[in-house]
Amino acid sequence: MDIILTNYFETGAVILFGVGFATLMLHRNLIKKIIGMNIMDTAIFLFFIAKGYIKGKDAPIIINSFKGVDSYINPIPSALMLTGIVVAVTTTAFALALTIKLYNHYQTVDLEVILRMRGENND
Amino acid sequence: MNKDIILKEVGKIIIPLVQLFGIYVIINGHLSPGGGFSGGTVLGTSLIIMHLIYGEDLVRSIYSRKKLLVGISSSLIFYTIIKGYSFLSYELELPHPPLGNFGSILSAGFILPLNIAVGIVVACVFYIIFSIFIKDEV
Amino acid sequence: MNLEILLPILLPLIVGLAVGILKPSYDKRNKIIIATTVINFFLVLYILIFKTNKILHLIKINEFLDLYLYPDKTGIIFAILVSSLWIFTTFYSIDYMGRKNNLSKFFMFFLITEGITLGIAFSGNLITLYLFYELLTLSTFPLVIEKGSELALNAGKKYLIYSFCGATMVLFGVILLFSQTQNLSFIPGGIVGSLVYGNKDIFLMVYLLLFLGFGVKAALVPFHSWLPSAMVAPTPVSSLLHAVAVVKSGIFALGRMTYYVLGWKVIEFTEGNKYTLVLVLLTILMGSFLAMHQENLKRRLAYSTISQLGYIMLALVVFDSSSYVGGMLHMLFHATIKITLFFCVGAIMHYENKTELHEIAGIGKKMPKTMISFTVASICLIGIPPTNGFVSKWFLAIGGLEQGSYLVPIILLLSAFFTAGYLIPVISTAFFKGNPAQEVEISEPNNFMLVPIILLASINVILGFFPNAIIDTIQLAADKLF
Amino acid sequence: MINYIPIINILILILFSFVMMLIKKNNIVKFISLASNVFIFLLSILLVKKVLIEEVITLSIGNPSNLLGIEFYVGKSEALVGLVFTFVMVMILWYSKFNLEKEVEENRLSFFYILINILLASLLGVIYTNDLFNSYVFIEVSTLSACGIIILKDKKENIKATVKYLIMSTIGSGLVLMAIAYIYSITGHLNISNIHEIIINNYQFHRNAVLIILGLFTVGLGIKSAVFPLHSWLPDAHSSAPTPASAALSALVIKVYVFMLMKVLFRMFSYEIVNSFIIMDIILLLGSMGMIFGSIMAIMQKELKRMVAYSSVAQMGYIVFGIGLGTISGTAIAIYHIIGHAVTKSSLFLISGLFIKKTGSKKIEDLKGIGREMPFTLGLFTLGAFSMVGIPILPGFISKWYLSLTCIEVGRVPLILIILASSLLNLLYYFPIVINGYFGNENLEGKIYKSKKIPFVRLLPIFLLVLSMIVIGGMSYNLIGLFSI
Repeated sequence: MDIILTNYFETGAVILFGVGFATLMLHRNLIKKIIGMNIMDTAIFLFFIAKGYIKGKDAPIIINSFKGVDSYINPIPSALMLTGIVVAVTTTAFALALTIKLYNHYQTVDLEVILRMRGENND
Repeated sequence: MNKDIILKEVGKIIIPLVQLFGIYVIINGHLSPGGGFSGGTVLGTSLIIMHLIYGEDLVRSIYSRKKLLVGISSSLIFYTIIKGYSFLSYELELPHPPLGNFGSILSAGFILPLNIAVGIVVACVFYIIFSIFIKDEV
Repeated sequence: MNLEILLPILLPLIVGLAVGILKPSYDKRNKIIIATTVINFFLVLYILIFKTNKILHLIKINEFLDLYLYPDKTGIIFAILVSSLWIFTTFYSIDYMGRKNNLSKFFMFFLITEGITLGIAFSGNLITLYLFYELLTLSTFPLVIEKGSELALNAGKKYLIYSFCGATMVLFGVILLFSQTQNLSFIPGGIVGSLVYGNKDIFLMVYLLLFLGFGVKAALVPFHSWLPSAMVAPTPVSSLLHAVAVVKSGIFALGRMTYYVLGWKVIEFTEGNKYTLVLVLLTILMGSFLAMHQENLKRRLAYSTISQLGYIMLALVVFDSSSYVGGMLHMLFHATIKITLFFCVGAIMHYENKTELHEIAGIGKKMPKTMISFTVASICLIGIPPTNGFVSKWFLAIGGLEQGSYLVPIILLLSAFFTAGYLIPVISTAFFKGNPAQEVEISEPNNFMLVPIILLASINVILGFFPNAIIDTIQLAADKLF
Repeated sequence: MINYIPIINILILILFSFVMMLIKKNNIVKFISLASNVFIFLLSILLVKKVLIEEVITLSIGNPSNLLGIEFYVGKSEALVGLVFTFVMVMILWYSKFNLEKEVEENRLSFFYILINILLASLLGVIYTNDLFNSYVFIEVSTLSACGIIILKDKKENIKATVKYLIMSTIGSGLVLMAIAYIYSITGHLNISNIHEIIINNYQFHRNAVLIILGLFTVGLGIKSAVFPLHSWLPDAHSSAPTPASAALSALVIKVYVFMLMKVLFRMFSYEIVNSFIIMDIILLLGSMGMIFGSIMAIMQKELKRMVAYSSVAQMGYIVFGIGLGTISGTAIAIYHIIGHAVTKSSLFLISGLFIKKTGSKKIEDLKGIGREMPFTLGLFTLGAFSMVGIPILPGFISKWYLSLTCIEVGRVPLILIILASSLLNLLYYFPIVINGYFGNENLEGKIYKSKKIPFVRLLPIFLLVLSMIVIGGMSYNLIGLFSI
């Protein structure tokens, strides 16, 4: 039980991941799905960066002098998360563009209604 | 018409400042936090503000869609060539740009030009996405 | 490098494709086809004399997918049977099919099927046999649905589904076998030998799977219903395929499997033949019993084929040298007899377009020669002493007796009685029914059809009197096995 | 220099795609894309030759000394799979030179070629990399470019299919990223071989963490590679995309994620670690369900492209089945089936594209009697169908054969029934097309078709694909000997 208490970052991230995943899967509204997707991605970024954090060390920025290797936290996860953020942004932008196109065609953003409209012959 | 006079005046002062700050962030990306992505977003937002304040035609005259596209693809090509060169250079012992002394701007070998290229790309892409969403011709 | 073995398989394939693509004119095409089948017959004879027991590797992809041809004694006997009967059928079908337009596609597949059946005869291991076995289904399918009518298409689909289910069962058996023996080639006496003591039930499963798989093509009872429904095909197709090529290749594959892959000692050890014996006896009885009630002549002959195939399969289930000889003999004789019967029925259908039993009342006067050869052939089939049917049934009965089981001879006699039951009515309606007084002019089929019919009928009788030549060659092959 | 080919491949593809962005005229764009792909194909032939001599090429990008750089690990199977993928892509592009105008408007044509180049670059990236996060980035790039290609036709059903595909694959990649995060938290490395060394000796202490990682990876990559229960996006996406795109999608894109799953399962976690978890039985179950239900759903389809799409779900079942067996020979056959199926499925899709162009309708009923109009194309289709059904010498049969042999080896004999049953089911939906195409009189009369006869030069790419299928079938023994992860 104490594992959960000590690294509370990771538990927070996992809970957030669960929330994001649920919204993405369960909600019928496309916008809510995209929001859920973003929550999920941020949760993963939190989990990753929390892995890199070492208590009592400061950020890996050299202000004026290099204070030796062990005085900084592990920079790799935060560097990776840069790319992760970019990927999340692009996917969200693409999904939003799609929602707008769907809205123009179907006048609704509700995915179930759209999928059920398979019957009428689309051109 | 005159209701947005305040906006125009303030815009005249602020937009150059924002763009300057964006360029600053890109340039010493390898020294202080920031770099290509964040600097590019700052530049992109400055374009968006200009679009909002002065209307779409002014921005289109300076940064037409074609010019933006050419900007993106050329900086991307530049980026790929440099990156490819740096990947292969270790194997074939090609000359490396000087690493330069620590802390100065021209110091981190390839990283500076790469940052600039990335900055331009991100700025242009940001503006294009915004303009597409605004004009709804998705 | 003995490439000549490949010739009889390749020649019909190439000529068939040429006929199919170039679409030659009516008489040019006939000449080509007759020439190919005759040349093919001589090629097979050439192989019999020079090339027996020689190996020719086609493709060696990997240790299991190694296709090679190995014509041994039984293979060549089957090949001679196939190629000789193919000549007769070519003459017959040229006249029967007449001058319809798109026949080049029909004759293309007709020749290709001959090549593939010879491929089955010469294949050296189980995987080559399986390949040709699958190709046979694909090449006979267009022949079955030649008419193109809805009925033909359904019959074709049924035939396709049955054969592919059979082929899958065979594949399952072959995989299981390969996993045990790592070798699939045909060796007299079987390649399994001592392996069977370890895992008896796997080999039992292999034997049952292979038997049922090949049995589908050999019209074993549970899977026989595609044969009568395939009668919708034109007569040369149904006579050639369902009397000689398709079903006999099923039987031939079964023979290969029992005596050259598993070996009869292994099957006896796994008591597999107890279950299959029941199936075979059921086939014999069911086939002849159902044939009695068929109104349509061709369907009657189809059911008779099923029961006669049961006879031949008896040789593959009762492990005794004389029953093996009897089975092989019956395979040859049944082919010649059944093809004559089909030709006569075909002649009646073609010229009088009568197919039902009650329609052919009094036809004996109109087509005396055809009906006489029909009677001669049916006498051979029933097995009255001087004819060849009797010789093979005699060996089968002795084989059954030597195994000490009285069941086999009894079933043989009972089913001979049933055979008479469904053939005599045809002869009687043909000759004695109908008003005797009415004067009728004789309208025999032209000699393209008549010559093969009479020739085959006479062959049957001659074989009945002097069967020793064939018996000795088969005895030679049998001694190697037992 | 040669062992830098993987990076050069990817760089050239990306470079040319950006160059194509600048050019306006379409036929120059077409020429560039074809030229770049042919050049990549030649390079990968060189790579395969080099790899056959030396067992494995590992090259780290950036200075080789540090531990952090991304590493490319090109073994025999990666090189061969890369070669086949480039070959198939060259054929698809050659096909699309003629038949793409009808399906995609003029101004969007250059986008198609740009996206295809980026897609191929990311696919090759996923195959070659040995670094987890780098593979995640390539997976994302390939998903986005695939979505871009599907949306090109800009019709209603395309947008619907793309939305579905995008959402499903974001879920997938979210799970994959979470799995990478977990592995990083346990081992602190991102390089597959380093992780391997660490995981081997202390996976017993983190048993449930490893189980979570395996589960996340299987489900994440499973969604993206359309494994059976998670495949619902595939039929809409593949049937609505333009034909060359759907050929590329179903022949190449979904294979790459399964290949990644294999690398994760067998190279990162070794065989005995993975077999000690229940994940292998689940994968086996997924594979066999995919084989059966994929084919059943394909039988029920009315439209040609949807049917071929469902049949690729069934074939994915075979590959996943191969993985689920959990032995070295099982993975070797899975890779062989990836190659065999890539070639067969792309030729089938391209041919169905020709059929649809010829008859003007997507329905299968309208294909009756097409044999008279296009006998040669239907002949190629029949060959493809034969390989799917499993006529000997063709790759379909060989992978079925070896799969069942491994089943016996592993001691799961009843599974062979599933393999054979699914190949029978394949028969039920491929052969009616062939039969109604060639035979049946009432099918053949009164058939008037719109477009004129197709010149043979247009069929050359498909002909070469079918030819290579037979070659792959022929050389199967030494091919399977080479594959191993």
